[in-house]
Amino acid sequence: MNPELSATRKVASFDVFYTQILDPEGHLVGTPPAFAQDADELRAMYRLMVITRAFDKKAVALQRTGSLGTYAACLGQEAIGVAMGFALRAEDVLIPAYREYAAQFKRGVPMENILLYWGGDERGMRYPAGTPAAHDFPLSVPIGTHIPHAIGVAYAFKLKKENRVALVSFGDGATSKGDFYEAVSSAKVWNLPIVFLVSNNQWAISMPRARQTGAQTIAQKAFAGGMPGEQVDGNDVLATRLVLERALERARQGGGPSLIEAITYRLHDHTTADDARRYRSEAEVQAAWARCPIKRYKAWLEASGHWSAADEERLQAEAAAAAEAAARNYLNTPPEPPGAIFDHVYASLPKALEWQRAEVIARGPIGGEH
Amino acid sequence: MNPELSATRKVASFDVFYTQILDPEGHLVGTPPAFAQDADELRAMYRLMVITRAFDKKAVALQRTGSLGTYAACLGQEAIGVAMGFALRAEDVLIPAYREYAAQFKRGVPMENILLYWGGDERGMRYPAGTPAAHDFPLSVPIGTHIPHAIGVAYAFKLKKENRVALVSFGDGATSKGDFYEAVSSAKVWNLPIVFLVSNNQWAISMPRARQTGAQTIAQKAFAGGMPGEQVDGNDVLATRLVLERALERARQGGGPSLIEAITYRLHDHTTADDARRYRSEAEVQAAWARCPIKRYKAWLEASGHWSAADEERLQAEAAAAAEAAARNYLNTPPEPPGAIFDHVYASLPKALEWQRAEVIARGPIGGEH
Amino acid sequence: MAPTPNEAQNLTIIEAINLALHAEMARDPSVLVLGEDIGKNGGVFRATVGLLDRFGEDRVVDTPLAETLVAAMAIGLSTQGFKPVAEIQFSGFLYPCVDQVVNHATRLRNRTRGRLSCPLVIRAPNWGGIHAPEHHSESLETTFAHMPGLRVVCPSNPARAYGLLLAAIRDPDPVIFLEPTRCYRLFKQPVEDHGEALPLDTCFVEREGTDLTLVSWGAMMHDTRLAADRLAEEGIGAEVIDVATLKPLDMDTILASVAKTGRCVIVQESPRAGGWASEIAANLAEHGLLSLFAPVMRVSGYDTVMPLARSERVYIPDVDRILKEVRKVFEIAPKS
Amino acid sequence: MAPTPNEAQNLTIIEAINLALHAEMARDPSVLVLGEDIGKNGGVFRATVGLLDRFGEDRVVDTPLAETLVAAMAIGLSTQGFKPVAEIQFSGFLYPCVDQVVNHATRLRNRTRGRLSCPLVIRAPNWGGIHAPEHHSESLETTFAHMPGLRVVCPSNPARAYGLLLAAIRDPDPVIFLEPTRCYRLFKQPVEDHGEALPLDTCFVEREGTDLTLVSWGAMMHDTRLAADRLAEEGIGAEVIDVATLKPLDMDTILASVAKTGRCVIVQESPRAGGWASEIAANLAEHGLLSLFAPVMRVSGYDTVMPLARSERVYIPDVDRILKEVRKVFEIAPKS
Ligand SMILES: Cc1ncc(C[n+]2csc(CCOP(=O)(O)OP(=O)(O)O)c2C)c(N)n1
Ligand SMILES: Cc1ncc(C[n+]2csc(CCOP(=O)(O)OP(=O)(O)O)c2C)c(N)n1
Ligand SMILES: [Mg+2]
Ligand SMILES: [Mg+2]
Repeated sequence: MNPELSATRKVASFDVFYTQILDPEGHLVGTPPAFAQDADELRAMYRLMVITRAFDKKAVALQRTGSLGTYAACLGQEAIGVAMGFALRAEDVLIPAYREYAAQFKRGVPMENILLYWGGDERGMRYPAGTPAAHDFPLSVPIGTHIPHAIGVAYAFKLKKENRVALVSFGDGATSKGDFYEAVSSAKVWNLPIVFLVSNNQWAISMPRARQTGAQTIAQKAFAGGMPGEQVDGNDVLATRLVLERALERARQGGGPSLIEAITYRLHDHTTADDARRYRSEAEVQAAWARCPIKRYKAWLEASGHWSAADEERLQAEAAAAAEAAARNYLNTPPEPPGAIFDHVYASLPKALEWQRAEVIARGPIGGEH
Repeated sequence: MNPELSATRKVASFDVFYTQILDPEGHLVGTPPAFAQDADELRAMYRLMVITRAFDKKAVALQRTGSLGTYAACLGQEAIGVAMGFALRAEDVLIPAYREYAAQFKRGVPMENILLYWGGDERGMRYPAGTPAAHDFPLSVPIGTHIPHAIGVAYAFKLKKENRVALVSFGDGATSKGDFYEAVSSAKVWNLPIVFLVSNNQWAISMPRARQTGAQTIAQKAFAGGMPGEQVDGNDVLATRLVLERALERARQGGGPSLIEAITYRLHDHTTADDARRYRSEAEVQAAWARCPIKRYKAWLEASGHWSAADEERLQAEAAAAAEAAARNYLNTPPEPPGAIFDHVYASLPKALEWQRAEVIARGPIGGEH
Repeated sequence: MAPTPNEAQNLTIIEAINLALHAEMARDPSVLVLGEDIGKNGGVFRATVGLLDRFGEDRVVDTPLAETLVAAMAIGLSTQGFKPVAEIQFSGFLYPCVDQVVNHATRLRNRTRGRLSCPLVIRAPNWGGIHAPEHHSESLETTFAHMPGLRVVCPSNPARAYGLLLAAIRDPDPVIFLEPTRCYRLFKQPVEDHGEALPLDTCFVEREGTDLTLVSWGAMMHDTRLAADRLAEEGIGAEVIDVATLKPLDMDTILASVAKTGRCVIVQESPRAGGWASEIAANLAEHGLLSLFAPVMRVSGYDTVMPLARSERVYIPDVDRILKEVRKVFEIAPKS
Repeated sequence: MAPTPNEAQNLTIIEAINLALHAEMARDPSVLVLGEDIGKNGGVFRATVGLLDRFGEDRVVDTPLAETLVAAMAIGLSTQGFKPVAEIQFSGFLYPCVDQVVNHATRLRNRTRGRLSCPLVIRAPNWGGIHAPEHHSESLETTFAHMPGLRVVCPSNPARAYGLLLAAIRDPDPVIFLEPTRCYRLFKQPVEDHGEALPLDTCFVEREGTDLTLVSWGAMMHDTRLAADRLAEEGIGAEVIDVATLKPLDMDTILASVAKTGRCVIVQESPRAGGWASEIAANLAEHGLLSLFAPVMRVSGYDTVMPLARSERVYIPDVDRILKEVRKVFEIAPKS
């Protein structure tokens, strides 16, 4: 036998890269992207982050006082929603999970719509006509199930030769679901214009990231579909927007799908129905506060001369007022009439359901509550 | 700004390797594994390959003459089943798809059982007590759905501190299913003793491998779960057994799960209900015959002095006789009595079903057919 | 390959389905088909034969082997102005679509108060009787018919297959379209390619009669018709109703018939408990009780796992079993 | 944390479930629990509180977020001598388990003619009424009850929750165990930790009566009991039956009751069409017709998508709606 015989050879290789521009203290560790030339834009991004946090706080308060149902806070993850809102074009379609409120706001969803939804009113997901959000998907509660919708949406873009991208966002927990993988596995088959964006906030309710999957990074799950996968500091709004814009642009140019793992941290309980102290340490949460996306971005904006204490004061007041107004609008929205539960089950009410609707209407209001 | 700032760094890397020992002509291109020292073992492997092919031919013939239902042939893929049969230990559990008959035979399933199953008789999957197969899973028709069963089986081994491995096998098409991915994603979470074995036969009915998924290799899908993934020439029984034994051994030693993509080719129609000429060229099939696993292994055995023309003649006769006997046993198996459809729905018949069973029994035989 | 329109052809059910797909794809560029092996291979039952050559691979989409994906992709497409018609190879492989169908397809309109909607069709061969392997002979209609926001349609002859499939594709809401596998090539019927859809909210009274109402759908319609023939020979006039549009259910037609006949036997192939025959019988127990001369009998599959081929005829109802229940009815309430 | 056995404690339903899990895991080392957030977090409804500390993470298995996997893993475990009890957080997330349950859990015994089997339980909170977000208020019982080879169990009070869960875990076949979310902490009842299972094939006659049979299960039992109270005040004696073991269905008990009362109203929360009330009514239309004085009325959810919190009370039946149907029955067939 020939001792030099080598039975094994390498046939493929894959790398995962990580990008960060601003470190937790707000120091540059990478070259700022082109969009950072525009100070107004930089301030608008900051403004949206702060307004989103004010909204979040208000929503939690409404729930605590019994005026809102279960609410999923985005505390600590605002940079991702902001990056999405600014990276997307109006004509793109967003297929979101439920913690990217900043993106919804940027695309034209009034704050009170989000409150209505968590308050138990379907009208919350009827986004205003004429806004970019009007063609976006609603929040998706069954984890991961919305991800493969992006395949159909992006296929439609491709077939119609439209220059649009489907951006689908979800959490680290969602990357365990078959629905996620079936989409990842097939997106490249048709080279579809899709960006998969994972908000890896380290937790899926009480399940820490390390026990969610055997994979060292979530980004590498992209390789299962033969597409690029990369990591970004999801608490760094500059890096997240940059990486996302690149992926969207590649998709728009026919370069196909890709996956971004944005690394962040869920500073709040999972939802208002959860008590995270049961399963994670205060120390961990405190350490995560040091990496807060707003803090670092503000520090850099200030250091760059784009932001002042006076600006901050004005913005905080504006943000609180906006959240307050949204809460008022929400609380002042009368419930739908009872018969409305029949109005959108089908495009038009089937004969077989007429008596049911009549029964409900005859009965009158039952006491719709907030 | 500091022009040297580098925003991006590599955080993880993955490689896919391919192993082949015997080339299509039966020449060594790699060092033969240790088990190849044992000529009896080498001949036993060859014997099982040839017997399996004879069985396959007989089964197709039975179907063509109306004596068997739809049958899924393993023509061209025999090396994988043989490698499985020889690599597994008796105490391991096999969770198979439906083209690995050689493995079933090696583990003690009588040939007529396989015929009974495809002939529409549930008793085919009642494997004989006392054989290694007795604790194996039955064939699985709903593609990929059996794969996550391996998680539960292997978890049980781990919990009971048993030194056993779950080997789960399936096709390239199955690697598009969420069930496959949910298992891959989580196997390493518990570092379970599982080997995922893909028979990549290039086709899922009419869907060619290249359009099944965007991934360049099936092996790399392992990375989605943070486990090793490798390719092997699945028509090379030496390499396939070697790679499989290594993976089983690693799992047995606590090294955790891994995935093997065995590259082969489906020489037959998908099943007897299919006509592959509709979607693939004769030229492709002819080219694949040149890579036939039996041909190359025989050539090498002969060249190594382990096999003679006389051996071959005896074996061919023996194989044909075995298939013939199995067919006879199958055809001579009288159908179950009609009431049997109730006997294993629950461990004991619920009261609510008693009248249904009585009705069936009162009615008598309906004409069970082959 | 393209059939000539406006000329009645003698077609089987599978040919009528193929014709409807050709017709609607030609008429409406937003219609596309997707599924496993539906392109070059023309579908495992040949329902999509000729579509790839005629409409190209953009609109005739061979998908990876992933039924959840197929349903989800159809949902995505349907939100973007397309009318996807997805094929699942056998109804036993519809289960991975259930989550997508119930949690998204049937709800997107309601969830967004009409802002988005899902005009899609999922087709699958349903029921047993062709000696197929395990999981290829399932009865899925009631699993879906229980879901609000869905339509469930089960044609039982070529003309209805054609007209109902057109209706299903044109309907603005999701439709599950279950085809009778064992009747695909059982008989022919003249089918005109007139592009006219049939209504999705009305049972078909196939045959009038005053003594007994026989109700069925899908593959069991065949045996039900044969049973009615046998009864006619005996001088019993059975009214035969094809509940081709199971959901939403047109009880009016059934109740009107039972008001006339006073006797009803319902025939389904699915397991008995919780089958759609139970829904119909429950409505009779509520709205038809006073017209009933006799108990409402259900002929059905048993509450067993669908047996493999050798025993499938033990499970699937047949003319004898239908007649046996009919006899019970007339024993209790003899024809006067 | 471990409860003291053999001493009646006043418990809520969720506490009784927790107690049963503790008791059976202590008694039988082959029992293990798995699901999302059931370990440290003790389950989103706290059903598994204390199990991790007491039995360790080998037997109290926090799974990744993948319901298909949870069901499939339970199947794998159940073939290896374990008795897995899987928790799905809300029944609306059971849909991804359907394929595994119907195509494997319910069939492995039959498919192998008894060689392998699946003694497993899948638990989930079911039904609405707690103002939860979308998909957290679904009614899944009939989807599963239609499947042969399965048991479907729905307890309606603490003692039954305890005894039926023990029975479900000990049963040699797969059981879907659906718990009434909105009753989890609604009331207490003395529950003795005696380790005795309740039968899985018998309805519970909770209250005897001769005028009317009221049939329900799960969360709607609460309103059904209240309705019976109200009727009692009016001098109407309602026999109240809890069909806690929906599948296989004990019709004998219901038929015996209706034979006595001649009137029946069935109360379910799920959408009306194809719900389990229809199965019961259909059986009455077949076997009870001659005892019925009046139509069998079904009180049910509507055939709409389950509404979000603000409108859920429009959808969920209540005492008024139950009484309204009861009145119709007595209008047609007055108490003599
Ligand atoms: C299919 C499904 N299973 C379970 C749940 C309950 N649940 C809600 S959120 C959640 C965790 C989600 O984790 P992740 O995807 O990381 O998103 P995050 O909430 O952290 O943003 C779970 C288990 C659900 N909504 N859907
Ligand atoms: C869930 C499911 N979907 C569809 C089918 C129909 N079907 C049977 S085999 C097959 C292709 C399987 O391809 P692969 O996994 O590569 O295995 P192979 O047959 O090539 O060995 C399909 C689509 C099925 N059996 N199960
Ligand atoms: Mg998370
Ligand atoms: Mg294949």
